[in-house]
Amino acid sequence: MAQFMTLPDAVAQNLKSGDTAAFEGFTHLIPHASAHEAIRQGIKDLTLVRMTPDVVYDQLIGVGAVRKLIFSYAGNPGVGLLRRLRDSVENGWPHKIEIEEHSHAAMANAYEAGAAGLPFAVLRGYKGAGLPSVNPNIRSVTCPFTGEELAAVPAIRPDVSFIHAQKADRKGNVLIEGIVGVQKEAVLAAKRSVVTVEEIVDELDAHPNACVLPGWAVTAISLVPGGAHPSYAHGYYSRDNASYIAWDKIAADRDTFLAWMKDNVLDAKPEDFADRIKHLRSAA
Amino acid sequence: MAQFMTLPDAVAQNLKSGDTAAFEGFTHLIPHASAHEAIRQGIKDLTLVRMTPDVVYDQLIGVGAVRKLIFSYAGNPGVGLLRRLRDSVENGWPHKIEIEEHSHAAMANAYEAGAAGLPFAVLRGYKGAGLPSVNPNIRSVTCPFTGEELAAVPAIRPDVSFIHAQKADRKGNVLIEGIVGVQKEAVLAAKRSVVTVEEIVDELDAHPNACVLPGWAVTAISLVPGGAHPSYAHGYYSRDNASYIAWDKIAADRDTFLAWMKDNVLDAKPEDFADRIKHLRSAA
Amino acid sequence: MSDNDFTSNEMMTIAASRALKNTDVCFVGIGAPSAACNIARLTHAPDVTLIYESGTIGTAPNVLPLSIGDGELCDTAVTTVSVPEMFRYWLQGGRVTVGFLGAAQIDRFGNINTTVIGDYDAPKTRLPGGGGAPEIASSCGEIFITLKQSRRAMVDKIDFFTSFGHGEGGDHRERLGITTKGPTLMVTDLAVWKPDPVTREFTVVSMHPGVTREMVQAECGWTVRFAEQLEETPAPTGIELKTLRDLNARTKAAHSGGKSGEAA
Amino acid sequence: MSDNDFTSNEMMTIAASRALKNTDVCFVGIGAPSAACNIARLTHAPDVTLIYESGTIGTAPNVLPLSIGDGELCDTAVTTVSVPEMFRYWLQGGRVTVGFLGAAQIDRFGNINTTVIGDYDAPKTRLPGGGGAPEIASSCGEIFITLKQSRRAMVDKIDFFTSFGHGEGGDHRERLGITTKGPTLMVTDLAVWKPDPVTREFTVVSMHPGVTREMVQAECGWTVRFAEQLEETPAPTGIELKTLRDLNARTKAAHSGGKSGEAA
Repeated sequence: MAQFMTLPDAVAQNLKSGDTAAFEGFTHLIPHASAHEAIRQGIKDLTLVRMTPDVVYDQLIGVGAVRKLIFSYAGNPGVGLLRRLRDSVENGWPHKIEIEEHSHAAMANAYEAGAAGLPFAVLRGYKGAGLPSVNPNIRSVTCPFTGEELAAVPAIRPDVSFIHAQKADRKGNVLIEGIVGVQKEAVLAAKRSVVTVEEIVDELDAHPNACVLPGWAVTAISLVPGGAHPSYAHGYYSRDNASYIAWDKIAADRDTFLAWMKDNVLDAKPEDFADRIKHLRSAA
Repeated sequence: MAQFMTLPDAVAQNLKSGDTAAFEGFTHLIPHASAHEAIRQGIKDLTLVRMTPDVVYDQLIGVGAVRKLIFSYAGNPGVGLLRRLRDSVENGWPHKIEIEEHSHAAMANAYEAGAAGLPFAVLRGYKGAGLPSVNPNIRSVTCPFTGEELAAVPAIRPDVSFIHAQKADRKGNVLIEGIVGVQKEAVLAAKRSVVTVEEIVDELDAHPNACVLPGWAVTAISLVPGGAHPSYAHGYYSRDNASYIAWDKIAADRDTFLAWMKDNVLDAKPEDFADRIKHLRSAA
Repeated sequence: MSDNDFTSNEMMTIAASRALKNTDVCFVGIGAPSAACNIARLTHAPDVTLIYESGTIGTAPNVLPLSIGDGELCDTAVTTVSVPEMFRYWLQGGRVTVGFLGAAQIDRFGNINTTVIGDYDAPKTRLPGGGGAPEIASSCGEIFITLKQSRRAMVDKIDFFTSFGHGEGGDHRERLGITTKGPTLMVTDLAVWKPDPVTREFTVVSMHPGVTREMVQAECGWTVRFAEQLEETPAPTGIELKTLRDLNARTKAAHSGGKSGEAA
Repeated sequence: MSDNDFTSNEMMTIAASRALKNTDVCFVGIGAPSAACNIARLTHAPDVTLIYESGTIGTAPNVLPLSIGDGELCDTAVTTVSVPEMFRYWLQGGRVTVGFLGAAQIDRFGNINTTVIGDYDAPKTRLPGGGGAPEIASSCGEIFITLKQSRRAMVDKIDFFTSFGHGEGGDHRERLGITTKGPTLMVTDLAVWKPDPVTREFTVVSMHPGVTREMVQAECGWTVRFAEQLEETPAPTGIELKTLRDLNARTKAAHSGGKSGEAA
């Protein structure tokens, strides 16, 4: 049953060094505030999972919190490469992270299999592609009816998944709307889950088939308005594209990066996110 | 791209004797009007697929339209057994149909695999159950990562699926709301699809994550208000429980059954459904 | 407390309802379980999560559904998901603590038949089939069963293994690689039964008020085992009875309403 | 008609846009394809269905998204599904007629690399990776590719097979059991290319106005084949150019708006 608590408590109780963790979000609703809190708490040695690691995973990698990354597209969408990730993979700064790379289709299926309690996912994929030769976790199964050989990948089962959502009701039922990505799957596939929300309401007032996580399927809920910034929360505030563009310069240099992290993450707190999205509310 | 046409045309153009057909609906939105039209057109030798064959499949079986039934629960929900199905299986009247029986979990996964373009579905199922010993289409696969043995069933790929939905817009986009069952999967798994709707509107006015079938994923749409009766259409009219209860008596006797079919199906037409749900609208 | 003015069916439903806890997530099988689960919700377990296989999660119907997919279930649910999602994410995902099943035929080890009476290929009676039961039986944390006793229903050998209980007893589940508990409770109109910790044979642990050992045996097709410490099931309380009767009255009114001029 | 006052990038986008039909269902890859697909929608193919991997089906954005998951895509979509559903029901389900991809590195057979420059384990440059591309390349009916020519991008041998085009050419796709057509069109800033019917090597079939064979070869790392019947790409029409420029202007205004006090 979902417990309401502060984000520092939710992170402290649900994430520890060495965990496999997913901070999921597909452009929309990326849980930046949770990841920043994890950085502040000095969590290390993480195996991070995400289909589309972007700026906030660049930050986690850059501060040395990450041992391994499982992913399918690592970029700053619409801007370019992830410079902290590159510095780690190409130059070993602050250390070289291990890479397990998949396609989007495989990752999406692997989350789906995790949510479904299966040990692996089946897809018609990777045909002629190079990843199977560098990723031993891409195998195959044979259809027992047609004989067709299909790709198989292990289910994703994080120790803990973090997501950001629009709202929760007082029983902890969570509503996710718009581009819902793989967040429902990430939560259901994980042993524990932390959801930050824009607001807590008396009634979700949701469409019967909306994407709702019942409170009993969630571990902790924290109220963090703006907690997705510079990503966005549909209906609340728009994507801060300028910040994504600016990140490219910040991340280009190690010292600039470290200074920015000190000012904006280490010396900041969850409540600061509310200010960061004030100017983006009108555009939502 | 969905074409709008009368139901007789939609059935004539998309269903022929010998086809594998699904008239899907999980209590809600069962496409009775389509099935009645198929009976009127004298379609025979069908392989019928449905998780929960109920009254309307009893009718199709009773008139001798069915060669084989693939299903997971065949009953008149809340009332009892299907007497025409029993008469066929137990006594061979009007002929003995072939049975391929699964569990709900297997059927749901098989539709899902069909929609996903896969040849088979994987589930943790049938453990200790008797069906694998009587259904050669229940096999197994071994997880290439954990070694766990899991059940496998062939994907369902009907020649044609019929569903009933609340509404379509003028581009043929279809909205299904409430208990959505496996209808989306049934349509996407099928080569062709026919959707009857309560109304055709300018704008669906749907929630972004509502269950919508884009017009280009549907073959034909027919306007048939009341077309789910005695099943229901959420927001339009309620379930005619009295009719379900009455069916038990009608189906108990061959002659009563045939007389009822003549009056209510053979001598009727799609437009008659609108009258049948008039008294149920207020309760919706 | 009640004054014992209740039917054996009422006793059965109420005794079954008491097994559900407020924190349970319960997959509600077709038929008898639905009343018991909703009485639990309307009495001691207001926050129990009821799931119907039609995709409705966290439903709180005001009247009992005739089918497992009545609109009332969706109207009152926290959310309604597709049927594939229901069976994949919610049931197979291991999120359901209790599966509540009825039975047409059952043996002493909680194996259930709702498929056929007689031979599968040439049945004497073709029953509806398993529906969700085969995987409810293996995926839910534990299984509660409720049915009205009769020698036709409680048999020495079932004709078909629709869903697996404890098989031949003992560690048969474990030997098949099933990690869930299986049947841990059976509530009939006469008694409450629990599996023996070793043999897993259903054993009467409590008889309903006024019921004798002979009455239990008379309506059971196998030789009944009784626990050494045999208790009497507490009679329905006034609140339990009123809640059940009100629910049944509301249900009857709702389902006979909307009278149809023509059937089906 | 236009007066030839256009850039090579504009020509590329417009030439690429012309390849989409009104009845196409197009999976829009990250980057360059997005502009081409939306110009198609805003000019000759108003009913083309655009799908982005974020789950948005039938989108009609008023400005180009910076990412593949901007809110604008959802606001204007017919429906927005989960990402697992997108890749299972819609892409793998075989419902997409055209996959439109960009490329960091490409060879003459339309094999694409967006993974690494250099060795996979010790790369010179770590690129973003494939995202949806490996299965877009195999599941869509056919593949259109658009990229700006350069010797760095168009190479004799790519460093990594992110997505499979025609492999080593000929019937390599068929030999791998891939039933879709693969790359059937490549539009660069200089020319339009189509695979040779037998060898599947990309061949220039049309050069953009003012472009010479030498210019095409100068920006390509392999020896370019030209079709015997070499045509000139029709210049952008006034409507095409105005549509593209208006879209770019709207996009620029939208993305520089909401200026942030602090980054990321």
